[in-house]
Amino acid sequence: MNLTASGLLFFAFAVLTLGAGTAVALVREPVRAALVGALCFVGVGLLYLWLGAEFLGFIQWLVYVGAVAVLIVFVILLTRREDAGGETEGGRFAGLRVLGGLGVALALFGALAAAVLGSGSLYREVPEEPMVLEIAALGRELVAGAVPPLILVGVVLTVALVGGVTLALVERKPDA
Amino acid sequence: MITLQLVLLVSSALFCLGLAIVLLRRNAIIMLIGIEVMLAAANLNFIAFWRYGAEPGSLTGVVFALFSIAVAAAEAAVGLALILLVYRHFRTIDPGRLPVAHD
Amino acid sequence: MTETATLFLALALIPLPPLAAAAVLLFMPGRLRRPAGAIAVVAQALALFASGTVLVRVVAGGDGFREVLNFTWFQLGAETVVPLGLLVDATNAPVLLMVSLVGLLVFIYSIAYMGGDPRAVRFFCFLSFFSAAMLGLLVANSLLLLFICWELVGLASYLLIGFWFQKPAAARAARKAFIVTRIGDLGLFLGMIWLYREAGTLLFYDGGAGVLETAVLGGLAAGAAGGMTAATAIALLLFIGAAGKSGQVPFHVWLPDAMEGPTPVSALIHAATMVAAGVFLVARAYPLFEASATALSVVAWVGAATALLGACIAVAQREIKRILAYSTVSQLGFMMLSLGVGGPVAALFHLLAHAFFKALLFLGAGSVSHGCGEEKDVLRMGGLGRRMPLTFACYGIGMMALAGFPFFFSGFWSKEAILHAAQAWPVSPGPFWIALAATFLTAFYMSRQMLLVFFGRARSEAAAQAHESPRLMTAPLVILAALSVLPLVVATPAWPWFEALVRGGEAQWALSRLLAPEVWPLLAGSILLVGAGVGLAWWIYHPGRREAAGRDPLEDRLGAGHRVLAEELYWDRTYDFTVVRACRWSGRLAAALDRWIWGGAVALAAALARLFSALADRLDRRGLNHGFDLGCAGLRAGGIGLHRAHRGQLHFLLTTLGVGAVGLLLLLAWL
Amino acid sequence: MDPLLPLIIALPLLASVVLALAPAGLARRIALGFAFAGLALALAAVLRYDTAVGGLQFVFRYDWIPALGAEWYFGADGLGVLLVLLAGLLGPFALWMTPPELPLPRLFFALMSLLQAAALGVFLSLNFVVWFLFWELALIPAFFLIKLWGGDRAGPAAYQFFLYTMTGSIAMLLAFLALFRATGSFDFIDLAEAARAGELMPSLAVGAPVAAGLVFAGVFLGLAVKVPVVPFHTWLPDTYAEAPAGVSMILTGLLSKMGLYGMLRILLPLFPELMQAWMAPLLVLALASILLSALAALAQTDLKRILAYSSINHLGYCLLGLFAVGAAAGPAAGLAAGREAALAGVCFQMFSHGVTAATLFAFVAVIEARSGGLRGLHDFGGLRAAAPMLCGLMGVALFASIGLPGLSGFVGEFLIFKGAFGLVGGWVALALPGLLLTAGFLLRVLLRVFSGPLPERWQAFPDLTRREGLMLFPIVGLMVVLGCFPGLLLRLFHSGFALLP
Repeated sequence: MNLTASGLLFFAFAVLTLGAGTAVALVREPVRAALVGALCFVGVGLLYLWLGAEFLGFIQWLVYVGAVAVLIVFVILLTRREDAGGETEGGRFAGLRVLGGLGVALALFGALAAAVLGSGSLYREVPEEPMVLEIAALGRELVAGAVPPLILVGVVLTVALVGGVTLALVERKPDA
Repeated sequence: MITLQLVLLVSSALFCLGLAIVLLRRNAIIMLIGIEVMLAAANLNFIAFWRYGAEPGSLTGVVFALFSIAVAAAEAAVGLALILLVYRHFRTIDPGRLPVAHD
Repeated sequence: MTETATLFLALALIPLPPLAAAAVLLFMPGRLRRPAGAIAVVAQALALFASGTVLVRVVAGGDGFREVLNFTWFQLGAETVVPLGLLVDATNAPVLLMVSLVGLLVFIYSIAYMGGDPRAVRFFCFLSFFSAAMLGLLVANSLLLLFICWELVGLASYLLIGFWFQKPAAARAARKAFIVTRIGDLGLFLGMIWLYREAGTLLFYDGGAGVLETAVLGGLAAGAAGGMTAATAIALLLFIGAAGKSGQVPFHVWLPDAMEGPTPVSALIHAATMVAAGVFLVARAYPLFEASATALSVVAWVGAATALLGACIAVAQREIKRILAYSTVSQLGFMMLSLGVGGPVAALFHLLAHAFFKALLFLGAGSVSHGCGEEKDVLRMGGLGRRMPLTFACYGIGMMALAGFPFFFSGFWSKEAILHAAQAWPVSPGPFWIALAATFLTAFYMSRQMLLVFFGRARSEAAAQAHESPRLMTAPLVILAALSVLPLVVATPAWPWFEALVRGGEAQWALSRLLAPEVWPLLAGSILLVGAGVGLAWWIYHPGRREAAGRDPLEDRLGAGHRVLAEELYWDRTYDFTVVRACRWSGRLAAALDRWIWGGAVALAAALARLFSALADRLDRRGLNHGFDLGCAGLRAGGIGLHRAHRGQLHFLLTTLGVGAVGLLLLLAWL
Repeated sequence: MDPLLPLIIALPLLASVVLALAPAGLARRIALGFAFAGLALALAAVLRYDTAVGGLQFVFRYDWIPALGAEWYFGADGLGVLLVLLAGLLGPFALWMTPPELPLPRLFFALMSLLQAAALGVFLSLNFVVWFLFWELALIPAFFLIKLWGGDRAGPAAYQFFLYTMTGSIAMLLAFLALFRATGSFDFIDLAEAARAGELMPSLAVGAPVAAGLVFAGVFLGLAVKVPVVPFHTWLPDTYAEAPAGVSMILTGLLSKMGLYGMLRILLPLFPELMQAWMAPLLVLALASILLSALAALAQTDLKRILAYSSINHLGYCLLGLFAVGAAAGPAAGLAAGREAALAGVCFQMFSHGVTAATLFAFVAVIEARSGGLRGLHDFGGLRAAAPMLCGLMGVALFASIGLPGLSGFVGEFLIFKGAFGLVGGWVALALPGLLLTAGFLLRVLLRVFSGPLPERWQAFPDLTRREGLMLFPIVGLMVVLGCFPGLLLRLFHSGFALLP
């Protein structure tokens, strides 16, 4: 296994992504967790870039880092309170819970890894030609075969936006 | 060289990481981040299979990922709005403390 | 335009104007009372004119003149076409003229009589509707069309009897009339569908294929079913219908009660026209009846019984209109009797003559009670002859015509013809003697009424202050009085023009026929009988007598018998005790059946189902589930413990989910 | 493939979806709009139906579950078109007469539309699976309509209605499964063909000789409960009395026709031998339906219950005609005229009764709305003085119900009696007293409610409003028109009946 520059780059991106993800699980302060979460999304975007899907990578950054992460930070700030902001990590079985969670996650990873590694058909080299995602082709693909889903996604997004705003704007009852 | 297996291992790891976030954290917002991480891992799978696929000319994987991102964004928006609402009502965003979570 | 076409145009014009008038009046605002009356009268006058044209045409047509016009009402499939038809012949043309003429006079009378009623528009609407239906009945060339109009005149009668619906008695009388005649109608209905099955058509005349034509009649008379021919069965069923409408025993009970309606209604519908529809039906379907001697005998005997019973009951009545109503019943009996004994022409002529003088008597009675403040009891009247001279004179003419005063009144000659036919009946002399008795009683009760109402002293305050009625009311009386006299010229044995018209043949003028040995003894005998009846009435009710008001001298002379007659032979009460009560009880029985038997079965099924489920439930709980429950309790305890351990249930659930996913994955890999 | 019939069925289905989403304030108007559109479609079907050709028209077929023999198979012959017209007419009528203040209007109107769609589906489907689907679909909205908007005792009535009809349906379903096992077809037309060729009975009787009888009994039970035939009728008075007015109108106008339609479409063509063999008991049931219900109506004092029994009574005449036709099934040519007349009479009577009975229920609803819920026979009197138009129009409807010539009721009764008398003679004569009793109990209504002195408390009884008149006048006018010109409807049967032997 000889590492090329591109291979090194992949490992770097993967480590960045996974590391940031681990940080999210461990950092106690929600704002920081959100920020490392954003970093994790940046890493995913880099992986997309590395795989040749530049357009998707940029979309990933725009949507996740630009919009979702900012939204999350806002919400965290909006819900911050002395008595409620912190997590209730205590309890009699807190350790058990953490162990359980970790155990499940690791077990799942083990199972997935076993499945991935056990399947010979997945042992594929990357094609020689660097693949470039043509945005024009993507556009054609979208308007040629996927118009109804596209419209639906548009509708879903709009409805979600309107719904989100409506939910967030619900007036507080005067007596509440 | 980087094989498909390797990419898939990374995405599996990312998925399990997302799961771990959801399972370990007790803050609904962070749990939401975990969910997004899991979705990103799934998207990574799509892209990987597209990249290493037999028919790179077909853009199905990319298109799917695109839609997935869009839906995930919508989900995040609604989810966050709900969290905000829940917070206003119960003054907490710990799912374990919500009265509805008990019987 | 051919002559036939003109004729049918005229024929169509007979029922249509009143129908159109009824339709217009239906939507007319209630305040336009005067225009409403005018519209109805004009429409009726048009019908009269058309009837006159048709009669002229029939008379000119001569022997056995008959024109038919058939058309399809509707059709279904290839097999069934339901035709209707119109018909003119000598049987219906004179009746058409009579109905439209009496109708017109009654309409004019009504303008004065009902002018003050707030619902006068509605009244004229119903009246016009009746007229249209009655005229339609007369021109029908199809038993089906006849039946349709038959029911419609029934409806008109129902509406008009119950016109003052606020009066419970009127509303009840209307219902009674409808139900009782409907019993007869069902007979007619069954006869009709039976005839339809046998003959395949309901047209009376259809170029040789109609039910009254020889080809079909032969078939009807030949086939026997259940001991009688189809002709007998059908004729008897039709006669049930006729008896219902014409108030024959035992269906006569509705007719006296029908006098609860306004007087013009009684005059037009329940004396002159509709009640004669039954007689007309039998006359119309006479060839069918002739095909069955049995049916004719039944008609004769029922007619005779009705003539006598009606006359008997009339003797003891006190209400002026009720006396006339029973008199109508009796006279309708005469007509039926005549039909039964083979004198359809006499019956038809009596129908016409009776229509005029009975309408006159009813309108006169209306004028009398109008004059003395709606008093109806003849025993509380008296001496009205001086105060209402015109009414008195007209009423007198009507009375003499009805009672059969000799020579100058139509009633005398028509009754004479009936008696003559009855005498000649070969089957039995019974109806003849009964008819004679009824003749005597008729003279008696009419004289009684006359004496009580117009002679002697006034026996009540209202009678003492009576006044003559307005001219619009008396004018029709005068015309009708003239009509009660005039028709006699066409139907005396000396010049049997009417018979020739209906039967065919040429009428010869021969005064000598009056003195023929088979005619004059009967003439003399019946004159004597009428004289005896009048004399008896004079003896009992002579004007000079001094009884207390409201007391009938006959009561003392007849004793218990009078009571039975005054109570109308307890006919109504018998029906109340039998038929009505039976209906009510079977209704209750059916409701109880519903509730307890059928409903009970359902309830039983439900109860059984519930019982089974309870048993199964108990078995489950006590038997099967006990062990299982123990296990479950353990599980639940464990679950509760686990639940306590995980205050954040969501995470617990998620973790479990993850475990499950791992498990599934491993399972997949292992497989 | 003609899309007309699926469109006719889909329209009310669409209406119920739209209504579920529409603002409550607009629900009535939207429902009425859809109902009038349905009426227009029904009229289009009537006008487009080619009477010269006759038979099944507008046929639409589309495979659904081939393995089960299920197929979206619609088609209409004269009878189907007639019933579509009836449904089209009663839809807007029932909605129009529903009182304006109503709880949960959206749900109400959506359920009404669903009921309408179910009835239409039953009238037009030619495949048992689809037919049965609609048949059962009708139950659900009816149940909720009765239970949620009914009178004080609506709950038990609704359950009774549901369980009763469900029992019948199950019997019918089992019978049809047996039929399917024997023949492999759920197609009414195919089955009728097989029956005509004389193959159905032998294939049914393979397992056991009684099997055919059991199948027949099962189908009959399912249909008889719906009509209903005495003694399977006890659910009906309670249900009709408790249901809200508009629902009663649809129940009596459309749902009862579903049973009769099933008898015409299934019993007669599929089981001619059994109809003939069982003629006596069937005719006894028809006579019982006519006479017992009329007698029971005499003993009622609640207007709605009287009308409910009257409904059984009038459908009894249809049964009489139907069973008479069944009794005379066979090749004898001489009976053709009688059969034709009786069948046309049954169809006409179905239509006429649908309109008349629904109108009478509408009038009772009008009276009830004015009297604050009173509808006892003895609660009123002399209403003609206060509300002449109301009483006049209701009187016309009552006389149409009595079967007075010139109104629609007469034609059907005449044709039924005429046809049936030619087929089974004496039985028909036994039914005649029913006509008298019908007049008896309906005139009792006229006497007690409309005649006599007007009580003090009803002095201000309001007459028909313009809105009510706008709907009731044309409907009552229709009774007169049909009574005078029955050919307007009967022309649909010029070419005979498609499915009948």
